Amino acid sequence: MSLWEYANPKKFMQTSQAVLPAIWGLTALSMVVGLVWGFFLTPEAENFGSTVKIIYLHVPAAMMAINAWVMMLVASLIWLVRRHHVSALAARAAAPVGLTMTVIALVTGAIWGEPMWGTYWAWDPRLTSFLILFLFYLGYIALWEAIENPDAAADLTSVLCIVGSVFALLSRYAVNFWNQGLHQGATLSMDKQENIANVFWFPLLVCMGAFILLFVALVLERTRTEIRARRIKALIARERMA
Amino acid sequence: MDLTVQDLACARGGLPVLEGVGFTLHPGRALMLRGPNGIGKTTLLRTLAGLQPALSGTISAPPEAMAYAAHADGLKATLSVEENLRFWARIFGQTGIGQALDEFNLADLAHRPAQNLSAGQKRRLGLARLLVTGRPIWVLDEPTVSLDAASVALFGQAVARHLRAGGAALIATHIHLGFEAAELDLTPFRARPRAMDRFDEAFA
Amino acid sequence: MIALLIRDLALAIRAGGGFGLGLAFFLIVVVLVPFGVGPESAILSRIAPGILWVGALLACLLSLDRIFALDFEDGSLDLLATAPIPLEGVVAMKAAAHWVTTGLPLTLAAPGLGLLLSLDPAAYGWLVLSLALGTPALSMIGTFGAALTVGLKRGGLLLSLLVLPLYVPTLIFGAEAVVRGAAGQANATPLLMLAGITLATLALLPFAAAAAIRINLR
Amino acid sequence: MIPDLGKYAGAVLSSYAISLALLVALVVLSLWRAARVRRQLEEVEARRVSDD
Repeated sequence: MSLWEYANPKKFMQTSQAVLPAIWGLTALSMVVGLVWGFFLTPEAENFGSTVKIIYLHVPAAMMAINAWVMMLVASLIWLVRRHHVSALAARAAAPVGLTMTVIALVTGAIWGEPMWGTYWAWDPRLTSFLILFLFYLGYIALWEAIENPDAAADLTSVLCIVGSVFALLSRYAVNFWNQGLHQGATLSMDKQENIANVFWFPLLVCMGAFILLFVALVLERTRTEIRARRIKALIARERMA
Repeated sequence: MDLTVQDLACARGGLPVLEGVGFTLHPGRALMLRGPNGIGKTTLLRTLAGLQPALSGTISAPPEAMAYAAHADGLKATLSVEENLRFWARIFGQTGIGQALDEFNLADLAHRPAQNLSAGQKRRLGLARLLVTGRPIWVLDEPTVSLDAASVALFGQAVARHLRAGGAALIATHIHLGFEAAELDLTPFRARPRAMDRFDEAFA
Repeated sequence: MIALLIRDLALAIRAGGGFGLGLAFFLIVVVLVPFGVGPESAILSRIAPGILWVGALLACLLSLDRIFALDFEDGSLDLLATAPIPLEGVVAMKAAAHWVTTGLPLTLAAPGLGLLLSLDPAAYGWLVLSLALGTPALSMIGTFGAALTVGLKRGGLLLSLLVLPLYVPTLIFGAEAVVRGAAGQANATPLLMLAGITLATLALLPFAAAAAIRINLR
Repeated sequence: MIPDLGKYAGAVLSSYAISLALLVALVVLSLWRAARVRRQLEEVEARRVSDD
């Protein structure tokens, strides 16, 4: 059996129905464990005081904001190349989740920035990049909403997603060039785990896992909704024709 | 130079509207498409013109043989008759527009801006535009909308002249244009609703 | 294809609005800024490069929705899509016509408006150079956005939302080139990036825009 | 119960409050729309069966 069979709407509905309860359960469990661990059971950090606790929301949300866009890019490419409807609808389903993650990353970043840098907003490269990502999400969602023909909407948003990805990378470079910024370097990102003490790192790992699970659960749930909405549309059109 | 269509199915807005359409159009002939509103005449013509993909079936025609026209003429109000024609001639790789001007009785109006033409004159200009494409098969969608009886007659004569010259025409229209033409009623080709017991079939 | 460019330019000239609209808007933005930030020439001189670039960008944005809308309404776009010239070429010519009617006049008018904002004398050359390098990218990106929204009834606002984030890199490098040039710093990097963006968009976006138009005409 | 957050209590608590509110809103909206669309689909399917 090939992996592509899961791109068949019926197969997708069956499989997702079977696994969703487990994923929702794991999401709730890991979210509670991660956030309780992070909020109640970790010490204050030397330079940050208690604000270090914001990391358990800020970093996973920022990570998922970017990963959601990457997932949409992959799904768009699959739709354009292999014309699997589930793929296009999954990209549509992921966009509002990515948008919410972007907003959380921006808001927690701003709240954290006030005590650390003395300002809620600075045109720091990372913050600016997330603001631009926010605009990309808005445009992508608005384009989906504006087009009536579902296949045309899937095609056009896919093209926008691909072109937008290139420009998002370019913006990242441009923004870096434009302002070197105050933001923590990679100390707060996953690839440099040696820079962060284990006492903070382990709950952070749990939180990142929880956010990934939450993303998967939401995208599966929302994709199911999109597939159902598509079927309603087709059935109603059929009624009208008969 | 035949246009042959076999077992064609086409969709509008992602939903199949016509299926099993088949006909052959020979040079010198015209085919009138009939059928109630919403049956899919426009969809069929746009599919034939290559503006949208067919769901299934084959369309065989010589390459770049079809000139498509909906009731919008693609004319620019601020350009003169001659400029409009010359533009489309150049886009379609043709050179002369003199013949088109003469045949459609537009020579006297050549320097008048298109916005100052009457409805009938505009239609003649639209047809002259079909002529300067140099393409033999005219694909016309409701070409007589907003024309009075005299203009319709003039239009019919123009198409008849094109047919005598070895061209062909596929026309979606409700009225008689005053020349012999085969008719194709699309009603029997309405796409039958398919069983939709599985989620797959929600997607055309 | 040249015929298409010539036609679009002729239409822009005869319709009147083509050249004038963008320029007038640019002038309005630049005239309004001093009323907003105050008349001190030191402040104006510091923000002039950014204001001029933002003004040029907004003036470009203003006329984007007309790139394909008129041709879509009167059926020309259907005919162009069935014509023997490639749709990618049509898109490139549309972008070229947009640049000649907006980007080019904006570039030429920018030094005059720079006077109003007490632009640093050393910056004039860089301003014209950066606009000349950058505005073709603005036109091409905008043409892509117009192609995405061509069939939509209220595409204007959506078009601005789609195009705005795509304009960010061009704006950053353009304004940065002028600022650094005026301050006597090395500005080869932003200028090269600006030229690179323009070349890359001209090479690649016509394909994306033509694909979008084909989808929209279906 | 709540750990001593010191002078940054406001920042930490508001971060958690806003983030959790956004996440809960997203989940609730998604599930609510899922339920609504499922109900609509059931209605349409039921209508279809009675037609046939």
